[in-house]
This record gives sequence, structure tokens and C-alpha cells, in this order.
Amino acid sequence: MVFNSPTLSYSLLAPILIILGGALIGVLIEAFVGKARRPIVQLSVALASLVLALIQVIRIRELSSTTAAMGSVVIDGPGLLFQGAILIIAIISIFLIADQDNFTSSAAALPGSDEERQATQSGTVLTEIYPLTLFAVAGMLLFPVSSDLITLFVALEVLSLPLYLMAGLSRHRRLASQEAALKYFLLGAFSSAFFLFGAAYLYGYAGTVSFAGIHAAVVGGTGNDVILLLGIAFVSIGLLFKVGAVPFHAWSPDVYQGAPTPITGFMAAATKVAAFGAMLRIFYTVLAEAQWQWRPFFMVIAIITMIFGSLVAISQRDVKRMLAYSSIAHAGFLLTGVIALNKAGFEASIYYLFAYGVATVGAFGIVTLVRDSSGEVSDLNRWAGLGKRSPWVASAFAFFLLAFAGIPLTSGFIGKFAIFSAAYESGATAVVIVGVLSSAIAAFFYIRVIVLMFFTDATEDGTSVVIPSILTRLTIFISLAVTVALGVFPAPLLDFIKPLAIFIR
Amino acid sequence: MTSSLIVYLIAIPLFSSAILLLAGRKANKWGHLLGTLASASSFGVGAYLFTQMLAQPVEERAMTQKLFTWINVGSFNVDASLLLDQLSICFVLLITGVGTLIHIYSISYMSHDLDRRRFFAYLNLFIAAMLLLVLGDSYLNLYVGWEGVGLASYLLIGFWNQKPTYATAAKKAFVMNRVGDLGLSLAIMIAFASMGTVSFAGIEEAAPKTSTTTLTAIGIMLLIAAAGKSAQFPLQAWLGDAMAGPTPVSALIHAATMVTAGVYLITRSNFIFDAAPTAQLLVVIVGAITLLFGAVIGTAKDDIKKALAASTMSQIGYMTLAAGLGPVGYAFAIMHLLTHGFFKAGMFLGAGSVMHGMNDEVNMRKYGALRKFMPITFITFGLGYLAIIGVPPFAGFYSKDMIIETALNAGGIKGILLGSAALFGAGLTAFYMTRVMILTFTGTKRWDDDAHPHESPILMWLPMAILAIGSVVSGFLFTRGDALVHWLEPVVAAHEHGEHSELLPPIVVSGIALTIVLIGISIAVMMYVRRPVENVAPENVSALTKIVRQDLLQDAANEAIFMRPGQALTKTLIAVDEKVIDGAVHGVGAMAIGSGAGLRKTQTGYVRSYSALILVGAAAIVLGIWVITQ
Amino acid sequence: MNSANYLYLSALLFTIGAVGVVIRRNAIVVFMCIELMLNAANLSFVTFSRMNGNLEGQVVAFFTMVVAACEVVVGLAIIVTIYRSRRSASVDDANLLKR
Amino acid sequence: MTINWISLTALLPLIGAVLLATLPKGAELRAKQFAFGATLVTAASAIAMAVQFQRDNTDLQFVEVRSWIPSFGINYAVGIDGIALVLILMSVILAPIVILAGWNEAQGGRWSVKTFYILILVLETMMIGVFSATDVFLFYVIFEAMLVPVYFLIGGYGTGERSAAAVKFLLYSLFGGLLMLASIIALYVMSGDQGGHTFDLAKLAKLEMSSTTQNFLFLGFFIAFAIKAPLWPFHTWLPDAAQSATSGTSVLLLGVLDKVGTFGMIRYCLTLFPEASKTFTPVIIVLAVISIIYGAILAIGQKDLKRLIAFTSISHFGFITMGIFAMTSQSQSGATLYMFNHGFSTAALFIVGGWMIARRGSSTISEFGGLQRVTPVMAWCFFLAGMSSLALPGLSSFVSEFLVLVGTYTRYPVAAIIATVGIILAALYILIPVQRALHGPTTPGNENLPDLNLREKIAIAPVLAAIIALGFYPAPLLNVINPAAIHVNSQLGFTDPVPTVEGK
Repeated sequence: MVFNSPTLSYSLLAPILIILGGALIGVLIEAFVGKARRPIVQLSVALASLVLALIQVIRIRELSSTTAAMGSVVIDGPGLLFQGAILIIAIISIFLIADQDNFTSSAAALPGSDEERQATQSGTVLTEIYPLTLFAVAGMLLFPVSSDLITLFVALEVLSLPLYLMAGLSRHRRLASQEAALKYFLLGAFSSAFFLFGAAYLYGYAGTVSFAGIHAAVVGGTGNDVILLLGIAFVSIGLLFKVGAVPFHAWSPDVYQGAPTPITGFMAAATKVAAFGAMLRIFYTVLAEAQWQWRPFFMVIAIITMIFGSLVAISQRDVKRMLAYSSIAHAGFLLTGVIALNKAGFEASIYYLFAYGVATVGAFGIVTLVRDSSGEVSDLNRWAGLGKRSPWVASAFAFFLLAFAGIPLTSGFIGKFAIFSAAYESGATAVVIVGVLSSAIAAFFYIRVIVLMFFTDATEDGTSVVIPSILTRLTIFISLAVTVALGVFPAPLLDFIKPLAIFIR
Repeated sequence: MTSSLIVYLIAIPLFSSAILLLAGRKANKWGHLLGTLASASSFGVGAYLFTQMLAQPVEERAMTQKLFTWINVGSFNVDASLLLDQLSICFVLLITGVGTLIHIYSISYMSHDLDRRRFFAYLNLFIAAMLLLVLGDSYLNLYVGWEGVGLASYLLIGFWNQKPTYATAAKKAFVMNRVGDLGLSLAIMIAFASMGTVSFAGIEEAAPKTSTTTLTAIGIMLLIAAAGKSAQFPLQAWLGDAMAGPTPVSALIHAATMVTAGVYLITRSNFIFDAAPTAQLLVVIVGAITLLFGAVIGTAKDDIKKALAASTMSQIGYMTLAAGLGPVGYAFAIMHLLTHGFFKAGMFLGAGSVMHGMNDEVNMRKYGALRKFMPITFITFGLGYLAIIGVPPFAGFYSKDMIIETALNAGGIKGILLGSAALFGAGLTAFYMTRVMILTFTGTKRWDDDAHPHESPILMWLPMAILAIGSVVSGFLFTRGDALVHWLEPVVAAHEHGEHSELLPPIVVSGIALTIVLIGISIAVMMYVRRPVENVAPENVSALTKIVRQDLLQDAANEAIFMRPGQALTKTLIAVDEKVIDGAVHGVGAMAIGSGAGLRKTQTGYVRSYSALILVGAAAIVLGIWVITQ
Repeated sequence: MNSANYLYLSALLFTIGAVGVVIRRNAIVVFMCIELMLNAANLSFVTFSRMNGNLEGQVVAFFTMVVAACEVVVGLAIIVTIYRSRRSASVDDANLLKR
Repeated sequence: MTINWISLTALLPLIGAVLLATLPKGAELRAKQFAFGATLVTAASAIAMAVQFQRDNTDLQFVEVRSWIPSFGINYAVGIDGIALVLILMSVILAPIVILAGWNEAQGGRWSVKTFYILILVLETMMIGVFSATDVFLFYVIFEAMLVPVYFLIGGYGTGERSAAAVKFLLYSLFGGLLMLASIIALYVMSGDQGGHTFDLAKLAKLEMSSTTQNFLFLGFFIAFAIKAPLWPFHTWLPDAAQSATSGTSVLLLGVLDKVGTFGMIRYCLTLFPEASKTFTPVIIVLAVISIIYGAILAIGQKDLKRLIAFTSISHFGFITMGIFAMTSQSQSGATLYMFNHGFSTAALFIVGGWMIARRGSSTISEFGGLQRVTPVMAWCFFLAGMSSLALPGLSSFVSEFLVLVGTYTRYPVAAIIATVGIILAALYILIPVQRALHGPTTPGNENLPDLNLREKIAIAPVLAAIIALGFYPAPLLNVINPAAIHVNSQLGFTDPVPTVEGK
């Protein structure tokens, strides 16, 4: 027996490796660097790894369209686009995360205990969040470029596990935060089990875990269709859970609300990119030929997701929950991109993901700013009159909402248009019509928030907008700028996506 | 070119009006003078043009002046173009002539009114619009004047609109006129759709080639228009209320000129009505009904102006009747129109003079014995009275007699009915006008205590005197050698005498008419000279009298048929709009909110129910797969 | 013995695990049910591996075990924290976030 | 060097808005003056463009095409025909008048005076853009984006239930817009199947599609426009919006923005879906006639002055829609002229009505009384505006209303006859408020109202002058409109019904 040493193609894997390296360094910093200097060092390391990884992604875009790690990872245009998007979102999120007011000073201490108070008073800050973020980012980077079921599963867990922990680290309302972590973890693990079970069936159907092999088996069509279908179904459940599609959405409002807001923003944006990246790869390449088996299901799911998300969001009184339901609705819109199953749909999905991700981080960034003495205020009623007190913050938030609503001259509109036209082109007329109608419903609650901020007089409680730190300001500003730019001049990004958006497998 | 002067007829009063309106209070000092001057100048131009026309041979008398292309869209081509022919010059002279006299009268009559300048502005505006009405060479141009006079009438009726009833009267006049305008609009539309033109000349040319049905439709629409403007049945109800305006207005607009526009319209449209017998029949029916209707109402009015208004309605009924008789009647309609213009305007001014002396009291029951205090008014009013009841040789005799005669000769049962109506109307006219004379000028004083009747100043009585002269001589002049009939022949098409067999010889007709008039006078004398007149209207009267006092229930009918159902409809629709249409809109919103709130309950907060949801979802998919693969 | 029977067993175990997640209240037990589901998947992998005649499925099973171990670390950390805060490990008590 | 006149004109107010934003906070007066100046310059630019317009040329003029989003075949493409030119002129003339007339109306707003004028200027840019866009996507973008400034203008500077009204307006319009978006997507996809993705209006007009498809897509566009216009039964947002908005906003909303609906019907419904337009014409004519009568009757019953004006507009939009779909030369030209004239007469009504309301502090008609004695000039202006609204012959609105009616009659006589009843109702809905507010004795609370000042006189004078002048001499407008209107009909294959007898 001869063992060939595996060819890993390090340069292609470099973005992931850099992030993992950064994460490990972060762990070491936790161990060896003094408390006082930790925050700045951690932030620098995290930021540096993210930027380096992004640079590497850009550098290797010419070398793309090949596989690495013996075919377990595929580095192609779409993969790099997803990685780039995730890294950009991570970079702007890390500024938010750096605003330590949002995190508990001592995760291990009991909520409300002396220990917690002392930690807070002593100015201890939670710096573990940086390595955790980097681990999650590494998983996310790997997820959409995985090229076999093992890698996919590992990546899924690598991105999920840190997020479960991060969800529980909120400084305020810690019980809720811990509850969010528990729910996220239990349900996430539950869905992972489904995913894994489905993966087993796919393997059983194709006799191989590599995507290329599964694809070949699907094209050949010799295997047992029931096994294939079960495999597709259960893998899909795992993925649909991650993107928050109905009926696998139930975790997201609770987790979005309970998690520290910067994490919510990061999770909402980056996880969606990663999960949809993987989903697009699987359904556009591996299972494209089995579309008669899965497309009808996806259409139904897309339709109920869009309607459910939009309708339930209307009656929300908490801004983070409202955004969570809005993100469910957006998952539905994005699913129409998956259903489209054509190149236009693919490009549109990438554009949509990027635009939505950036706007989401920006929006949650603004949520972190609205506070009273006991911390963040996410009760919408207390956002009343924000436009009067802080016109700029309110305007920026309104603009993000308009982008979510898909009003022209925002990035959201171009995304929606692109994704719906692609879906229509593929013949999914019903889905498009439902999409358009639920956009109308969705507009209702976005506008309600705008009304609240601008046209309702403030209650006299102490809700105020804190002066944002320079980093938060940067996050919001970048998000805003990108949202505007993508709305008015989407051509550069679209043109950039177009040649790259070709899966090699 | 003399034709280039036509526009000045209109332009002068129009500009004067604009100046007066724009200048505001600054013009208070000289506003009335400018207004009068403008009207007089217009009369001067008209007179000059008239002499120019006389100098031309008959066939070249009509002249047009094209100003500019007004509306030109596709085949719809309307020029702003003026037509001065034998018919319109009659009106031009009447309007500017009587108009100028009334301007002069108003200088004095309105001298105490703070807004006299504005009054003259409106009068000038009216003159301009009325001239446009009669000078326009197409129905659309006419329409502009048509509504223009309606506007002026509205403004003048409501001149003292601080009094709510007056404001209401103005609105009522405008709205009812608009009903007529609806007819005119539709007539124009039908004409354009079927003949491709809206000019008089174009339609005259196309009419013979057009189906009778179409022409009848146009005719009926024009009749509605005429009825609205000329207070003919069933659109007559506004005229009585229109007396809310200052008396000179009643004289000029609601007696001499504007209200006769309907007669002008029918006469001008002779080429349509002559080819549409049904429409023509309707015209005479409307005329006949109105002449009786007005006369009946006139018998019970105590308000001097309303009595005169009812009389006006009735007299225009005569004109309409005549116009409806076709070529034989047009000239007489116009003749009566002109003579009526003199005597009725004169009487209205007389009434104004009386009111002027009586602290603006209009109730004749509070007059009496004014003959001695207002001799000139009495004489001028009396001459008008003699003219209207048709005593020879006063103007009304000639014109009305001709109409009665022509009506009787209309042939068959129709002729007899119409003739009888006209004769009966003459009797009623004699009755109510005598009643007016008696109540106002003779008998005992029934004045209020603070009344100090006196003769009006010269600026007021001079116009009355001139109009009185007109009432005396105009009929005679018009009929010398059938002057007016021949003059109008080129416009309204000649008619041959003896076309119809005469039912009765003219002299007999005149005899009957005079007899009936005498009967009317006698009854009035018996009722109001022999018996004392109370200064409040007696209450113990017959039901018929009560109904007549209520204008034959015209307002009640309008209210019952249009106003109240209209108000109910409005209320209903407002409710429908709020509850049903907007309700549906809000309902959709509420439904979204409601279903959102309902679906929200699925989010229980229990991990186990979430995982159950996932499990159910998975089970559903598996079930789906099972269904598919079976 | 027909290897398909292993698949049925695996499906049965998976179902038991899934139902257990839904009906059990104690977070630890719920978590163990999830582990059961993962192992059911593992069983499927191994069975398919045998049916397909290659080793990939068995390799996956090892990966799964490692991943499951990681999950235990994270999961227990979270559950213990909750327990400390609430003095209860019942998932039904964690019900602050809803609607 | 050629100047891109449309872009220049559209850009001027936007530049103004940007510069305005840099003004210091307190400088209210300067903000007003600056905004007024910016709109004047814009108007001058538009007039300069109009002067160069070749009126007999039915092609689009001042065409400018730039690639915007090439991957979707989207261009920044603008160009105007006579119809668009007239509407642009109306918009740019009304803008400075609105600013001058409502000199102080931004004061009561939630935000600064400066913001008000920035919104107005941004809106003006969009107004020019929406009428000149020849790329369907560009049109849609502006069509929807316009909602935002109006929304803030109503909600931020209005009165009463302003935020509810603003939301209703926005949601209603958005809903319509999304239906249109669905249709646009379908068009886009079809263009991809038939020779490459494009949004070019001319190319989309040549698409082949089944009549079912055409009908559905037509409805998507039409309902959006019917909401905008607004046509019965999609009208209920308008009275609320008009009641709450400042009068200046109402002028822009009813006078200009709602015209986008009727303009869209001509430019998009008729051009893109000729067959479907014909199919739906009977239904639309019926809706239009209902709007005419319904709007008028509801106007009669209104107690609030602004709501009343809004309902009169619903009636007027019925006329416009009827004219468009009757598809005769007269009705089509008349409809466009009507749009222009309605802009001015509604502007006059809202502006003067706004002054009355501002002085009295109430918009309830019964609160007024006897204003003619107290404020004669203002009363006269209101009266004249009202006369224009009821289409008094001699005023500009008569020409357009009559053209619509006469043109409709030649093809749909019954509709025209019923619509003509509207002129009676018009007399009622104008004269009733005139009587209540202006006539009668001066009621308490109205004795000391000041009459118009010089600024207000200057603001209203051009509007009233235009109403009168164009009534007597509409040729300058008709000469521009006619070729375009007839071109629209001929593209649809419609020729005017021939009179049974040829007169002349």
C-alpha cells in the first residue's frame, strides 16, 4: 500500500488558515497577555487576520477554479465571492464587537452576583469574543467552499459552536442571553443531526461523500431515489435551519433578541452568507439535475417563509425581534434565488446576500446605540421620537429599513429586482408574485418603525442615543455607504460578480 | 375694414371690467364713470357698425372677424371668430343700448353702495360676455359667452351676498343654468360627432345631410340649454330668486338681455329646429307652458320685483313659443324680445325707482298712492305697462299680437291650443300687471311709518324715460313695412305669407286679444280698486292661491325630486366611501396585522415546541417524498 | 443479515432521538437524545459504507465522534451556566424569549 | 458642445438641495430664498429647453442615453415628447410658486425649515426625471423613490393625522408600485428571451406576448397608475393625504405627482400593451366615469376644505383617464392639457385655500364666513380658482375638459353624456364652499383676518394669469401636445371616428 502525501494547496486555503491562526493566537493572548492590554491586542490580531485573509482572497482570485486539500475544498469564483463577503461583513462587525459595553464582563459569573459586579467594576472586559469570532469566521469561510460532506459538516460545526457561545455573552439581560444560547445550541445541534443523517443517505445513494461523486450519481440516476430524496430532504433541513426558513426558523427570533446585539448583527449577516453559499453550491451543482425532486419543496418553503416572516414582523414590539422576522422574510426572498437555478439567480443571490448582510450589520449597529441607563433599549415604543433627538442616527436606521423594504435607490431594491427577475425567468411565477406581495406587507412594518422614529412624539423616559465610539461609527458609516452605493451604482459589483459566478462543481 | 371693429364691442367693456377689478378701491372715485363710458363706447361702435351694415347690400351685411385659432385638435377646429349679422346686431344694439342706460341709472342707484365700482365691473363683464354670446360664430364661442353671462349673473345676483338668502339665490341661478349648459355641451358634442364641426355656418351646411334623429337630439339639447338660461319650464325656478340682485341687474340681465339668450339660441339654430319637427314641437310646448306658468305665478306675487320676474318668465315663454313656430315665428320672437327689452327694463328701473324712494321696500302691499309722489316713475312705468299688456299702439301690442296670430295659425289643434294659451296668457298678463299698477301707484297709502317717497334723481329717471319712449314707439317702427322681418330674413330664412291658411283674420285676432286684455284689467280693478288692500297678504285664501304663492310648488318639487335625494345620495356615498371602500383598504391592513398576531402565537418560547416544529416540518417533507415516490 | 435492517435500526434510533428531544424536559437528556440522533446517523454511515463497499462512511463516523465531543464541551458549558443561573436544567423554564 | 438639457434641468434642483444642506442651521430665511432661487433657475432651464423643442417632431427629443447597470441592460435614458414637456413645464413652474406661496408653511413642521426645502428640491429633481425617463427601470426607480420625500413632507410638515395619512399614502403607493414591479420583471425577462435584456421603452413596446400575458402585465401597470392618479376605487388615500399635508405639499402631490399616474397610463400602459389597453378600455372608461361622478358627489358632501379639493381632483382625474382611454385626438390632447390645467387650478385652490386655513387656523368650511367682505382679494383668488376647477368657459380648464368630453363622445357617447353631468355637480361642489366661506355675514373669528400681502399676490398672480390666458389662447400648449397625442393614438392604430356628415 502506498500513501501519497496529500496536496493541500496552502495558498488557496490560506484565508481559512490565516483566520484559524489568528484565532489560535487569540487563545494564546488570553493566556499570556495582561488584562489591561488584552482588548487592544486582541482587536488588532483579529482585525489583522481578517484583513490579511481578505487580501489573500483577493490575491488568489486569479488562481481560482481549482480544488484544494485533495478535492475536499473547491476554490472557485463563487467560493471566493462568498469568502470575500463574509470577511468584509466580519471586518465591519468586528468594530461593533469591539464596543465592549455589549458583553458581559464575566461569562462564568452568575447573573446579578457580586462576582459579576466586581468584574464589571474592575473594568474587566470579555476578550474571548475575538478568538470565538475568528473561529466562527473560519467555519463560515470553509462552509461555502466545502466540496465533500465531511468538510461541509465539520465547517458547519466550526461555524456554529462559537456562535452558540457568543449568543450567551450579553451584559444586559443575561438570563435571556443564556436562554438564547441554550435554545440556539439545542436546536442547532438538533438540526445538525438532521443534516448528518441526510448526509449519510446522500452517501448511501452515491457511494461517496465528494460532491463530484454525488453529482455524477445524480446525473447517472442509477441509485435508489427514495434514499436520494431523504438525503436531500434532511441535508436541506440542516441548511434551512441555518438560514432561518419556515418551519425551521423558530430559533431565530429568540436568539436574535437574546444575543448581544453586535453578535446578532454578525450572525444574521455572515451566517446567512455562509449558509446560502453552501446551499447554492449544493443545489446549483451537486443536485441541479435532481431539481424536480427538490424545487417544489423549496417553492413551498420559500412562499411560506416570505409570508410568515412578513406577517409576524408586523406585530413585533421589539426592534431586534422585528429584524429577526424581517431576516426570516429575507431568507424567503433568498430562497427564490435558489429556486431560480439559473446564472442570473445565482448572481442575484450573491448580490443580495452581500447587500443584505452589510445593511444588517449597519442596522444592528444602530440598535446598539439606543440605550437607557440599564442598557440597550430594544422596545420599539421607546424608540419613539428618535428622529427628533438624533436625526442622523434615525435617518441612517430609516435608510437601512428602506433598503430592507426594497425601496429604489437602495441596495435592497436592486437585489430584490435581480432575484425576482431571475426566479421569474425560471418560471417560478407564483413565488415571484408572493414575493412581491410580501414585500408590500414587509414595507408595512419597516415604515411603522420609521413613523415611530420620526412622526411620534417621544415618551419622557430616558431613552437616548449614546455617542457612538469611533469604531461603531465606522461600522455604521461603511454599511451606509455601501448600501447607498449599491443602490445607486450597482453596476461595478454586478459586473464584478458576473465573471466569477461560475461554479466549477 | 369695418369687420375689424367687431372685437372692440367686446374688448372695451372687458378691459374696463378688468381694470376696475384689478384697480381695487383706488378706482372707487371714477369706476362708475369708466364703466358707463365703456358701455357707451361699445354702443357707439355697435351703432357705427349698424350704419355700415345698412349701407351694404343685403347679402353682404353679415361680416365675420377671425381673431385667432382657439382650439385646434385633429378635426376639431374652432376659431375665436366673431360673426356680426342682422340677428346679432339687433342684440348688440339692445345690449349696449339698454346696458348703457342701466349703467347711467346705476350711477345714481348704487351711489350709496361702498362697492359701486365692483358693481360696474360686473356690469361691464356682463356686457362683454353677452356680446360674445351673440357674436360668436360657433356654438363653442357662444358657450363661452353663455357661461360668461351666467357668471356675471351669479356675481350680480349675489352682489349683496352678505345676506345668506341672496348668496343662495346666486348659487341656485348658477347651478340651474349649469343644467342648461349640460344641454349646450351635449348639443355641441353631438354636432361635432355627427357633422365634424361646431360653427354655425358649418352646421347649417351639414344639417340637411344629417339624420332627423341626430338633429332632434341636438335640438332637444339646445332646448334644455335655452330653458336653463331663459328660465323656461322646467328650469324656471331660479329667476324669481334672482331678484336678490340690485334692481338695475334685474332690469338688464334678468329682463332685457341674458334671459332672452335662450330665444337667441333657438333662433340662431333655426337650421336645426326647422329640420327637427319633434324638437320644435317641444320648444312650443315649453314656451306655452312657461308663458302660462309665469303668468299664473305673477298673479300672486306681492314682491314687485318677483311679480315682474314672473312676468319676464311668461313673456319669454311667448318668445320661445314664437321661436318654436319656425320660420314664421323667429322674427316675431326677436321682435318681442326687443320690445320686451325696452318695456320690461323700463319697468324694472321703475320698480327700482320706487324702492329707492321707499327704503328698499319691495312689498307692493306696503305701497299705494305713489302716483303723486313719483310722477315720472309713474308715467314711465305706466307706458311700459301699456306696452306689456298689449295696448295699441304701444310696442307690446305689435309684437305680442303677431305671436298670438302666428300661434293660432300654426295649424290644426296645435294652433288652437297654442293660440288659446297665448290669448289666455295675455289676459293673465293684463290682470297681474294691472294689479301691480294699482297696488303701487293708486289707492291708499299703506306705507311703513319711516317711508318718505320721493322722485328719483335725473340720472335715474332719464334712462327710464328713454326706455319708455322705446316701449311706445319700437313696435310701431319694427313693423313698418315688416322692417324687422325683412331685416332678419337672411339669417332665419324667409317665409312666405299665406303658407298657412289663416285661422282667423288678423283684425279679429287683435280684437279677441284686446277683449281678453280688457277682461283681465277689469278683474284686477274689481279685486284691488273696489276692495281695500291689506298691507299684509291675507291668509284666509284658497288652496290654489297658496300654491300659486309658492310659485306653483316649483321649489318644493325641485327639493323633493333633486335636492333631498341628492343630499341623501351624498350622505350615503360618504358613508360608503368611509365604511366600504376605505373600510376594505383598512380591512386588508387589519387582516395582515391580525394574521401576523395569530401566527406570532406559534412562537411559544419553548425549545420543545420549536424542535417539535422542526420535526413536524421534517415529517411533512418525508410525507411529501412518500407521496411523490408512490 | 440484510444490511438494510441496520438502516431501519438507524432510522428508528434517529426517530427515538428526535422524539426524545421534543418530549424530554431536562436539558441534559435532550442533549443526550441529540447525541443519539448523531449516532444513528453514524450507524447509517457505517452501514452505507458497508453496502457501498468503501471506507468513506467509516471515516465520517470518526469525524462525527470528534465533532460530537466538541459539541458536548460547548453544550455542557451552556447548560451548566443556565443551571447555575436558574437552579434548573429544565428547558421549559427557559421561556423569557417568545412571541 | 451639446447640452443635455433634461439632465441639466433635473440636476439643478438636486445641486440646490445639496448646497442647501450645507447652509448653517438657523438660516431659515436664506434657506427659503435659496430654494426659491434654485427652483427659478430650474424653471428657466426648462423653459430654455422648451424653446428649442421642435413641436412637429413626434420623436423623442433631447434624448440622452448612458449605461447605468449594464448587466441588466438598464440605462439612464431620458427624452421627452410634447406630453412630457408640458408636464415638466408644469412641474417646474409650480415649484417656485409653491415655495413663494407657502413661505411660512414649513414652520410648524417636525424638522427644520431647511429640511423642508431640501425635500422639495429633491422632489423636483425626481418630478423632472419621472416625466422624462424612457427606460422603464429608471422610471420605476424614480416613481418609487418619489414616495419618500413626499412621505416625509406629509408626515413631517402636515397637520392633524399627518403620520397616519403619510403612511396610508406610502403603503398604498408602494403596493401599487410592487404590482408594477412584477410586471416590469416579466417584461424584462421576456426581453431577455427576445433579443437581449433591456428596459428601453421603445424596444419593450415591440415585444411579442400572448394576450393573456399582456392583460396581466397591463393590470400590474394600470393598477399602480390608478392608485397614483387616483381612480375610483383606489382613491381613499388621497383625501387623507391632502387633508393632512401642507398646501404646498398638496399642490405638488395632486398637481404633479398624481399626474405621474395618468402620464404613466399614456406612456406605459398604452405604449407597452396596446392590445390589453383596448381590451380593458370599457372597464376603465366605466371606472373613469364613476370617478367623475363619485368624486364630485363626495366633494359636495365634504366639510373640510382640503378634503373637498381632493375629491374634486378625483373627479378631474376621472376626466383625464377617460380622455386617455377614449383614444381620440381630442380626448388624448385634451387629457394632457387637462393634466396641465388641473395642475394650475388645483394649485390655485390649494394655495389660496391654504392661506385661508392658515389665517383662520381651521380647515373646516363652516368655520369661515363672509370672507369676501374681510379679505376681498383672497376671496377673489379663491373664487377664480374655483371657477377654473368647475371649468368655466374662458378659463383654461374648460378647453381641456371640453376636448376630453367631445373627444370621448365621438367614441363612447354614453360615457361622455354621464360625465357631462359632472359639470353640474362641479358647480355645486365649488359654489357651496364659496357660499359658505366667502359669502354671508362675516362670522365671529373671521373679522380680523388679513388680506393677501404682496408676496402672496405675486405668488398667485402667475397661476391665475395662466388660467385665464390659456383659456383664451391654449394654442401654445396644444401645438406642443397635439403631435404627441396623435402619435400615441396612431401607434395604437386608432383614428378618430369620422363624422357621419362632413360639414365645415
